[in-house]
Amino acid sequence: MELTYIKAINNALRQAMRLDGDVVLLGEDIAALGGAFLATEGLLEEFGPERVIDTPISESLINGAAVGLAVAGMRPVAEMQFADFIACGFDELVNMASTLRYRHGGGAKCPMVVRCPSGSGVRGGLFHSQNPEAWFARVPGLKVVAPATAFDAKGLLIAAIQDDDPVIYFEHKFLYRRIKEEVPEDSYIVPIGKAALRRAGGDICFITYGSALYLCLAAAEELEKEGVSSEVLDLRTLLPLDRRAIIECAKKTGKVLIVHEDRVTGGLGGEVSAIIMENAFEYLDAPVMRVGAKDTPNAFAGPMEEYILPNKDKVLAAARKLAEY
Amino acid sequence: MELTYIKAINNALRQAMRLDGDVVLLGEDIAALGGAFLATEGLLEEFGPERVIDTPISESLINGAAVGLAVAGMRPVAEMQFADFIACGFDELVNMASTLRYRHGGGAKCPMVVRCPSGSGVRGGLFHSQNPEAWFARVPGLKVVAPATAFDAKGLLIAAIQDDDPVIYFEHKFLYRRIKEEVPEDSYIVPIGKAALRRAGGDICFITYGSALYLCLAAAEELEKEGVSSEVLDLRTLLPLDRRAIIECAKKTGKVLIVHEDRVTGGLGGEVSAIIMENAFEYLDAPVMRVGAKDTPNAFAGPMEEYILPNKDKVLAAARKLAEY
Amino acid sequence: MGEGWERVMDQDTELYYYLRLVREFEDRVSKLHHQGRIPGGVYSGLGQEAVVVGAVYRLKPEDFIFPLHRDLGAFLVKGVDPNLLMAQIMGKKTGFSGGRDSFLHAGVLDKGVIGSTSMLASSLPVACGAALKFKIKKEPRVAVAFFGEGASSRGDFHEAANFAGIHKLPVIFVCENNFYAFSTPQSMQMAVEDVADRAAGYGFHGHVCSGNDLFAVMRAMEHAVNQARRGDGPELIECKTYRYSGHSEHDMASYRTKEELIEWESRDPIQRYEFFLEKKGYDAAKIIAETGGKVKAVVDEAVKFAESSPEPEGPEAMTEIYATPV
Amino acid sequence: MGEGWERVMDQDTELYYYLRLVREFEDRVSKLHHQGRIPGGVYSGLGQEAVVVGAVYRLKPEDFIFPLHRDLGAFLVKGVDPNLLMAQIMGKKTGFSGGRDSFLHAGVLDKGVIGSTSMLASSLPVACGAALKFKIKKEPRVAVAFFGEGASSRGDFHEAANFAGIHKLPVIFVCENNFYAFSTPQSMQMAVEDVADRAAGYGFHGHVCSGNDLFAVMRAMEHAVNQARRGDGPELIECKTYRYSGHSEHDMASYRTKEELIEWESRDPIQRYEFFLEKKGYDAAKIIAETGGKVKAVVDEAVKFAESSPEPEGPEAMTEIYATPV
Ligand SMILES: Cc1ncc(C[n+]2csc(CCOP(=O)(O)OP(=O)(O)O)c2C)c(N)n1
Ligand SMILES: Cc1ncc(C[n+]2csc(CCOP(=O)(O)OP(=O)(O)O)c2C)c(N)n1
Ligand SMILES: [Mg+2]
Ligand SMILES: [Mg+2]
Repeated sequence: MELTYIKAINNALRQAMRLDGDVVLLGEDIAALGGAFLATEGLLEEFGPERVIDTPISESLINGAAVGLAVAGMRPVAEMQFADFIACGFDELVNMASTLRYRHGGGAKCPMVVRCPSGSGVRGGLFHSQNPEAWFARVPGLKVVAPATAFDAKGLLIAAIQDDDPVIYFEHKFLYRRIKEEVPEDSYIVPIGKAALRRAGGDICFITYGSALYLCLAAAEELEKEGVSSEVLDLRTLLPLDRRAIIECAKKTGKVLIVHEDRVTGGLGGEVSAIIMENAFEYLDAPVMRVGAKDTPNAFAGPMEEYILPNKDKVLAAARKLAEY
Repeated sequence: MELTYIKAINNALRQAMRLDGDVVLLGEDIAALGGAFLATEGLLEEFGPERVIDTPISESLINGAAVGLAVAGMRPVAEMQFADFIACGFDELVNMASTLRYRHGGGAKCPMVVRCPSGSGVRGGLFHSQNPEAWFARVPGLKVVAPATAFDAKGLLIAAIQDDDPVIYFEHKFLYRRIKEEVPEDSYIVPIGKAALRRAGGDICFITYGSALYLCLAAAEELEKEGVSSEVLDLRTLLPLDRRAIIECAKKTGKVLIVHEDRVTGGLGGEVSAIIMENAFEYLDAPVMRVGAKDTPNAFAGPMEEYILPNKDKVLAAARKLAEY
Repeated sequence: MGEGWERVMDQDTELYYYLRLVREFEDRVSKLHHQGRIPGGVYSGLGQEAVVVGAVYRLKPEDFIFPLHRDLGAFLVKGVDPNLLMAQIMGKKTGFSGGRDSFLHAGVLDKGVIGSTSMLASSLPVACGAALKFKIKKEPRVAVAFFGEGASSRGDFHEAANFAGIHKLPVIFVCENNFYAFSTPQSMQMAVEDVADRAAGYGFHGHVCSGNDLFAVMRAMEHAVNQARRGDGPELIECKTYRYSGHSEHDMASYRTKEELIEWESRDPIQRYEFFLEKKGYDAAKIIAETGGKVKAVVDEAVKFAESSPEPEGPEAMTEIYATPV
Repeated sequence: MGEGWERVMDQDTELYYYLRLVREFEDRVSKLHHQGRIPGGVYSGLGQEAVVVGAVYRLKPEDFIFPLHRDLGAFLVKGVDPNLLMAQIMGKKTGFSGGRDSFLHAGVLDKGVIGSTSMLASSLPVACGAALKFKIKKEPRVAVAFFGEGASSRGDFHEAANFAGIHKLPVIFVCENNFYAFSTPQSMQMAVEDVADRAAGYGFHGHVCSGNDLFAVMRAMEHAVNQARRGDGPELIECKTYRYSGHSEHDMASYRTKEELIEWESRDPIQRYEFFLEKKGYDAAKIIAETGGKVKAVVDEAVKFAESSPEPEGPEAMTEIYATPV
């Protein structure tokens, strides 16, 4: 069936809950309301209030209770109403969830998912636009995913729910209703840890994830017309990174442009660039370049947000520079 | 006078408090006890309980109250008892303090410092060993410093206190009583944003900060004997990075080894590597390499901690590889 | 507004003016949002006017307030220029944050309005810090922090209230209990009826009053502010009230009944105040009409100012990140 | 320990055995630490034995406990093998975390002991999550979470208690109020005398008892556990007690007076229990002597086991980070 990105998430939750009675949801306004973005619409009706649990405004409690549910044998899926609020429940993720198994010497596990509606481009201002993935993509014990397509949104969410480790799942608000594609009705998995080659080409390679994928694809098409053939790698999983795919891409094309919506400084691009540096230096025909948001909070006003965020033109300009290098 | 690193911190606080009646300290057990590491020893006696304020175990309150004190005109210096606990007061720093000025359109400022005893190598286990600097070195609006010497510990702390922006100050527990040097009695400043060249050389360059500086210096001496001349750049400020110094170093030597105690994945090394990639690619004679902690929580047992952490031998091995490249 | 404010009207009519101004302003913001003339999220405080007017009216210019998303009125009563407030809401260059952030996250330090983040209750520790400064410097100022009953579930409420109790800080926690947090009814937010009950656990008094009764709010505030200025510590004032609109302009509020809304509309704080004017022997009809004209003019002017204000330039986004850029 | 535990002794003497075992174990850990045979931080619970014994003794194997840094005894009473506990504390390969973390952050799932982090009170939300599972699955199990009066200042306490109240979760919050948090006296930690007073604000009962009186703790727990198993919700039990040692083995505790310590030593929970044995007509001297021998043997054996256990290998640090590594 054809589903939007947000409907694919809704569908994934429904399928996972049907398949496994231990899957429960918790978060603010997720039950009767179906969540601020309707990701959990209809699930209260199907699964009842014991499996779709409205919580108070308590992000630390939400994340901590998810750990408790998980260690006791459930598979909780927590929702942050906006990814930005994850800062209020930070400790329970980076210290409690991430080390649970380690502290128990392997004698316990922590199968939980935290869904985080993230991303800019929706005039959300400073606190409804954040891309906090890099805070988590450096914490051993966590896994971090960021689907860019409706198919991956469903497959990665089901994979995350079935995974025995804590997974932080960044879903992009901008994509919720803007993309739509054929998605299998049944349950399926997109494996955690595997990047996807969205386009093959030989001259340059875009490495990207999340909503920035579409900027890269658009730029690649434009470049095609200019006679530049480009490859687009969608990372999908941010921790652990698919190092093999990244290195292969770099070796093949010798020219890599990393694009993400998150800010450049301290964003994931630095890590990817360093991995290429360490593993494909000899193959590089040009420096690996990064395009991302400017190093400022996600300002609200239209001209500011436009100025800050990457867009097709900015990506294209960098790609041309790279191609010509 | 000759001061240890921790005494230099104590001295900086004392001098700053003498110079400016608006400087106040807050944190857990900092008053009568003088702090878990005695950083604030004697300050209650000199400045009284209205300026040296014991707080409840409330990291979010500590950081938030610092913002409130700052916006009301004071210059608070907050202490996290261990840097690890900063995760419990995360939101007040990355969202509240960092954007205060921005949200007020420049009409308010937030001059505050958060002191964080950080670092491994002291058998602190998972939660008394962390190096959380990379979480903050990606947040616009914050400044982040990490002194490696007693001289810098004092000068950077005074600079941070006098700065009109929020500064996260990472002090390294391992260095507290292990290093000692001549430190001026009077108040002085080490400018925020400026790296320090600790050693000049032409063959390879170490870029480092915090306690890892000493591993680099030791390795450099060893290499000297082997006929390799190396440069050591101590970043000192982690946000904003001294890009000029980093790039210069890379251009000069063409071979850079980044060394930090923090984990490699998602550590600051990736950002530094990417900066070099983007700005000195043509000058590189070898790939920029990184040495840091292994990608695991900071395990407790001796052999584990040793296995995880960088040490002189690991640095030396990487440096030799680089020199021979 | 107390001292420093040009008192062109006597208090009874001035209070009425503010109630109406807040309502007119809120109402207009909603309308403009629906017309697509205000971007971003808008959280109407329609129906809750007596809380913000009652809580702020008697504060001094040097007192600090910490409004949240539904406290647009607090800005106005604290003396913030309506033109600039509207410009802020529209994300214009002339707004307090110069377009950097939306709606009510901005502050105006010289009016004693400290901006919040979106993270509910995170401003309560900040209010404690400001109050601590007042205490340390022996300034007879108070910090007034607003929050909803939903925000009271966050740990920051607890850490702030606890600290305020220990140090007897001159801070007043004003809880606007409108029985819902987005779609979540109070019964799913807490197991008690009154948030105010929690104050006892922090060593200070929690007071419950009708948030739709301006005099009740003012009396509670008067007591709390005097106590705080005397150095006798904080107070929690819980104002029971109701928002007429949905959580935000996108929310149809299908989680509540029409009956409930009607019940609360019949407790309207402005109508109630109009009865008071009448009972007190004023020519109420005249005041109502005149005030209506006045506030309409003020808000018309604000909209005109804001709409004719320029958008910020893109690169301005890179300024005011730091007070002292390196 | 209730069912599943081989009951070699009758209850009166078994309780005494645990009190003594905990004390002997704590005492030995301190000594070994001073001799440099235990690395890292050590937080003695000496003087607080009646709390952990009383709170855990009647729990069932399938109940969960969430001990904190001073609750070594809780592990023992819940049935954790003393040998393995000592190995954990020494950071040996045979410890629960296999040397990965120090002291009491580890857990033993099949004994119902869930490990904490160092971040005080962060385990309270986790306990709520476990209790929520028990409720959802209609299992008559309880979650018992320990925390100090200092930890009660953290937001996590508030968020957890609030949630527990709303859902009437089968969780029991056991507050060990020993009047100090490191150097900070209770008066600088909160403005109230009893942490238990806060429970009312969450819609459940807070009970204060002497934490040095084993029977008082047991009776309070019995009531709370029965209530929780019935589905009637949480309870907060505050046990007033005192730690004889400093905060950690590095702390000389110069912030408190010798008189205060003596006062509390004269309320020693073990001596008090010995009076009880006597009053009840047991041959107390004999039980005391025999038990002393027994616990010494157990702890000797634990030390022997732990010291002869291997250190973990360095590379093992890279294992058990994930259940399913990618
Ligand atoms: C920490 C945090 N979590 C969630 C949200 C999303 N959110 C915005 S307003 C709101 C409801 C607030 O309810 P309440 O505090 O009662 O205030 P009201 O809107 O009723 O005035 C929620 C959940 C937020 N802003 N901050
Ligand atoms: C979030 C957090 N902040 C600070 C600390 C450092 N710390 C460890 S124990 C302690 C005192 C704890 O006091 P209390 O909760 O009363 O327990 P007690 O030690 O008295 O048993 C402190 C401040 C910590 N572990 N976690
Ligand atoms: Mg509300
Ligand atoms: Mg205590």
